[in-house]
Amino acid sequence: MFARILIANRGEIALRILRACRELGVQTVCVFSEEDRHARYLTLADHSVCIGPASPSQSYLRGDRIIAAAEVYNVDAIHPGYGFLAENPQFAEQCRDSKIQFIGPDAESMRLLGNKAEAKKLAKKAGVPTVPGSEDVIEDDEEAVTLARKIGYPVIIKAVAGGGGRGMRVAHNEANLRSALYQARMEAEAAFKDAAIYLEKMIERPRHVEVQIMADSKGNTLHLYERDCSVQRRFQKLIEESPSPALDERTRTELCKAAVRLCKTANYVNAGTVEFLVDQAHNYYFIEANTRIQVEHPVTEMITGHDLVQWQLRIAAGEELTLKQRDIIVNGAAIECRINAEDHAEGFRPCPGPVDVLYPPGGMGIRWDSYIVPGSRISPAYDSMIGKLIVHRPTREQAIRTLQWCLNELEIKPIKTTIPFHRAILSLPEFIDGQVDTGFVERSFINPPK
Amino acid sequence: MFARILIANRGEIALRILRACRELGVQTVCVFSEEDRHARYLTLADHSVCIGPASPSQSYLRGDRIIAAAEVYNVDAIHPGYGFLAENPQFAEQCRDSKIQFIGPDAESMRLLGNKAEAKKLAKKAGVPTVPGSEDVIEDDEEAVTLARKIGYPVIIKAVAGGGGRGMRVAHNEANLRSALYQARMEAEAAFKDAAIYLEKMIERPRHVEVQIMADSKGNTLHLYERDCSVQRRFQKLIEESPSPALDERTRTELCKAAVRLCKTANYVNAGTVEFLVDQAHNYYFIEANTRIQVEHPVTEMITGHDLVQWQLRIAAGEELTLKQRDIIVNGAAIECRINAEDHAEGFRPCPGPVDVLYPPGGMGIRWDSYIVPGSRISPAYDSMIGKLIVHRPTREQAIRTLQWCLNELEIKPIKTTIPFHRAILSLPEFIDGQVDTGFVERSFINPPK
Amino acid sequence: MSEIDFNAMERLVGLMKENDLNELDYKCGDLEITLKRGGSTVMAPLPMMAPPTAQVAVPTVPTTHQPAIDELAGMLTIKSPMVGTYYSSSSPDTPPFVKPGDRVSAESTVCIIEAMKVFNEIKAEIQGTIERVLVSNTQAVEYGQPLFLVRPD
Amino acid sequence: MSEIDFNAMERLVGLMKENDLNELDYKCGDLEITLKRGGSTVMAPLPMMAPPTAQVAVPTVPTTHQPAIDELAGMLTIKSPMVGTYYSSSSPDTPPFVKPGDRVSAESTVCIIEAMKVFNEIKAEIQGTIERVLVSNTQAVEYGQPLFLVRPD
Repeated sequence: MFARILIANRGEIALRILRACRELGVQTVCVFSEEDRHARYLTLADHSVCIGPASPSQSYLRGDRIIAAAEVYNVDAIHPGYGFLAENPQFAEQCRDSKIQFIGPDAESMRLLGNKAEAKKLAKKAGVPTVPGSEDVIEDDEEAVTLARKIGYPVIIKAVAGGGGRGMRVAHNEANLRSALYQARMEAEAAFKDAAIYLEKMIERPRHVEVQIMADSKGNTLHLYERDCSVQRRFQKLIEESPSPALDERTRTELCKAAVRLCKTANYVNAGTVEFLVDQAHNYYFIEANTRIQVEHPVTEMITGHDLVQWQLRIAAGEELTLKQRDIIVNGAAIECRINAEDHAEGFRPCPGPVDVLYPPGGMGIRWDSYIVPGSRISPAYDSMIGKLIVHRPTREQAIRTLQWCLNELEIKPIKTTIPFHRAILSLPEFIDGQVDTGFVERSFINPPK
Repeated sequence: MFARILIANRGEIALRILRACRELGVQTVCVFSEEDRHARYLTLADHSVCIGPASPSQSYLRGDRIIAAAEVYNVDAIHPGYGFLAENPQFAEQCRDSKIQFIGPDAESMRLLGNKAEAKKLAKKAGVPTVPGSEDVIEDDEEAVTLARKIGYPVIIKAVAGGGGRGMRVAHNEANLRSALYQARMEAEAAFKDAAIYLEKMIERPRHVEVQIMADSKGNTLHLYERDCSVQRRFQKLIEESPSPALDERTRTELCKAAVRLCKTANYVNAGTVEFLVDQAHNYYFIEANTRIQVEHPVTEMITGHDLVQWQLRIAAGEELTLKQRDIIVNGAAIECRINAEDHAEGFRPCPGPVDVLYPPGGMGIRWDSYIVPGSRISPAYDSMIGKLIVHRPTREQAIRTLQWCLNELEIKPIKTTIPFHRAILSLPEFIDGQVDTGFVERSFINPPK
Repeated sequence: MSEIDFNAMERLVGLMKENDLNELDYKCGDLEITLKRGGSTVMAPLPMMAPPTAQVAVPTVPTTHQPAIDELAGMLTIKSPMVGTYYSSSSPDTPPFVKPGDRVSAESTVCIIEAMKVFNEIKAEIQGTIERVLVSNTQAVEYGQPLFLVRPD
Repeated sequence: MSEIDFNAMERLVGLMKENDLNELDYKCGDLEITLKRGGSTVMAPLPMMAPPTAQVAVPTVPTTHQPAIDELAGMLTIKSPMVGTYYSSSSPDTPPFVKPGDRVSAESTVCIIEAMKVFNEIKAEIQGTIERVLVSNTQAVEYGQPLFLVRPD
């Protein structure tokens, strides 16, 4: 095991990594920006070192400064956490060039799996379903009609240069499609001065289900089952849980195996996540891979009992996975609520500011992962997530009840947080019944039906 | 299940019961003394009601006032927690007379198991070993010599009227014994004006090991394995853990079976604990039974995954144990440190006062059961225990490491607490090796060898 | 938390005096200290109490009744000595023991509190005029809960 | 946390007295200290620098250098612009770039900071006289760490 590592991150994930290191007996060096100088978690590190001003581009995103700190403190490895430099292959290479172990995959498999187009090709090679559609630009309407007939309606037409929904058109049948193609091209031309469009099957009311992977450098690749992150807003996850309440056993098994296949094909090492959309008929489609530890990893830790961040360190240190797939046993149900300093009633506007009062919940099966303490000041310079409330109970029903109670116990004042939003979501019959898709939050909270 | 119960206790166990009720959907009425009026946990109850001034004899020990509150709020049952009225058979009877379910055993089995002499007789009947000794007063020296030869040296001579160690003499051989009998009688006569003495085998360097029992009203009695509470001072437990680091498999099995046998013989229903001394040769001796939930119950909850307080409610509500003995599976190791507002450097003197700073620890496998919040004031009127820090990890070694780290993370200021004491204990090789007996704390901290 | 560290305060004031400081602000965690000395611009302390008048008598408050906010306005309270159910009269058919405007003496029964099937007559223990009844018939009351506001004689 | 560090307070006050400061504000994390001294004419702003003389030029301080506690006593600091290892000289055999008493101008090299095997020459960026060296050779320094105290001209 490493003697000393550097934590190249801040906030709750920095504290999470600190905790993992302590149990392993690994010393820690934590870098920080001037804005974070007085953060309490820094006092728990063996060393902490200022690397720049508040702006991430001058501190947490400055690979050179982080590696300089790593060299000064003579660390064996760097844990990048999530965000910032975690999925930056150049940084992973810089680490390697400086003879410092990067705790994550190597730059090559990060590039392979991190690039959406590359990953989609790899998925096809590994026999993992992807969202069906045109490989290239659709030049001809008849080509579109043929393809749509093959992949099935509804289909979605997207502008190649597109973004933000512009140049996007949904077609539910052939007549629809012919007019939609024309409109989409016009819109794309107007918006992007580029009329090129392509076609994809539209996944209706999909669930977001992802598979946790752990792979060592000896060729062992395991999955730790799935997480369901369908409660999201603009691709920002808000609630994550495991097991998924909507997956049947067959789909669950296939999904997990597909994720392992994909990672093996990429020669992937360390912790990673393979994300899928699952439609109402239980068809699943690979969408992307995350080559790092995820925010929502505690959900998997709770139901399997395995410490994923410790395993990240072990694998990076060259240890072999002592676990076999059959040792990964799911126990009960776990749900995580991300507590953000945001006002959900005002479009989830970030609400940085002081934390004068903080009463975290506690008791059986409760986990509160947060770096804030009374007296903390939430900085506008960084992500608004300030804590993760995780509940692990024998059944999903119990977990929901306990989570509701914990959201009453948890008080954070005077800043606004997403606590009331979570209370609202958890009491909705759609959530309780496990019937939520990725559009649910927007339909229910952002643009509720009149 | 009950619609509404009353919680006849305060502090952390009141909050613990509140949490159990919420997951079961049971409404709560919490009684409090004027001293506790501003306690934060009271805001989490459905109703809270003042029953008297600070003094326990005028509030938490006043069964009449508690039952009056229960009747006013029309509750179905009363949970007594631990301490106060929890092992008071008269109170259990008062509840029954008022047609309110007492969440605990009935008055009869409470009386049977709660009385040490009665319980010892019962143990003999159930074939459970007790500390060997004279059944009655030793009148004659030759009788003592014969008995000592039979039960084996060393033996301890105790004054019938005794207490506080006076009139107590240890004899390691027959010559010893003859002079010790004379001295003990003289001392007892001088101290208590009663020279009557009795003889017991002296258990040298015993461990305190207790077995958690759960029994329903349908005749099902289960054990949830043992807890080792050898780290204690003047019979006050300080650290509890499960599994015991010193028990061999055969002794563990026998101990657990003996505890079940004893409870079955007493027709015991609900949660209970059977306490044993275990000597260095793995002989075990029943010492007493606790007819209530114990302070240290979370240790068992963590390693078995079963919520004991919820089961207390279920059993009291007439539900049958859906668990079988084979469903009770021990997973990993759990250790609890009792955080008391005491100064261990000054003979564990209680240090009530304000809590201005409170940083509880968190993360994987950490449980913090406490009623205090920043701004709390620890009252001198009650027990000095202010929180329980419980760690559950795959191995005892990991649990100790994580606990050490958590004790660094946990800050409570400006009052003095037992946090530094726990740090010291956890780093001692005797504790790490699992070699601690009930005299260890006194030898190491109170009267350390010169 | 609320205890003043006079030792520390005295040292701070000494420090100011010796070194001719005229203002000191100290803040650390919960602790906030502001000290100012010297200068003629300091506000002249105004008398906190009303100016002395010819008025003499101040009502004596029984020691068992700690002053509550209403008592500071000259009112006393009768509090419940137990947890139970409040009854304003001895039976549904009889008038209440007391109503606003009634005079009570120490021995006057003002209500009944039922606890554990026992009906306890509650005495006023003070004398004066019932100003207001603070609870309603059959209401649950807790220990120490104010039941009546009484204007003392 | 709530204990007053009298040692620090006394040093601060001494600093004020010696340097004829009449106001001092110090804030760091939880700790906030404000000290004011002198006569009743507190409001009259006194020149922060040396009393007015025939001299005209007042050293312009680069804006990147925010006033720290020592700067209030008339000192400026040169801070490390990066994380790395501090070297006082260009090689073990050569004398340090600067020592107390040396005059530096904006372009003077005052030390080397090694970061990622690159040796970065650090310029003074201000002018004045080196009063004190705050770090020792081969010491690890962080971003923004004060390296030198400089007395401005």
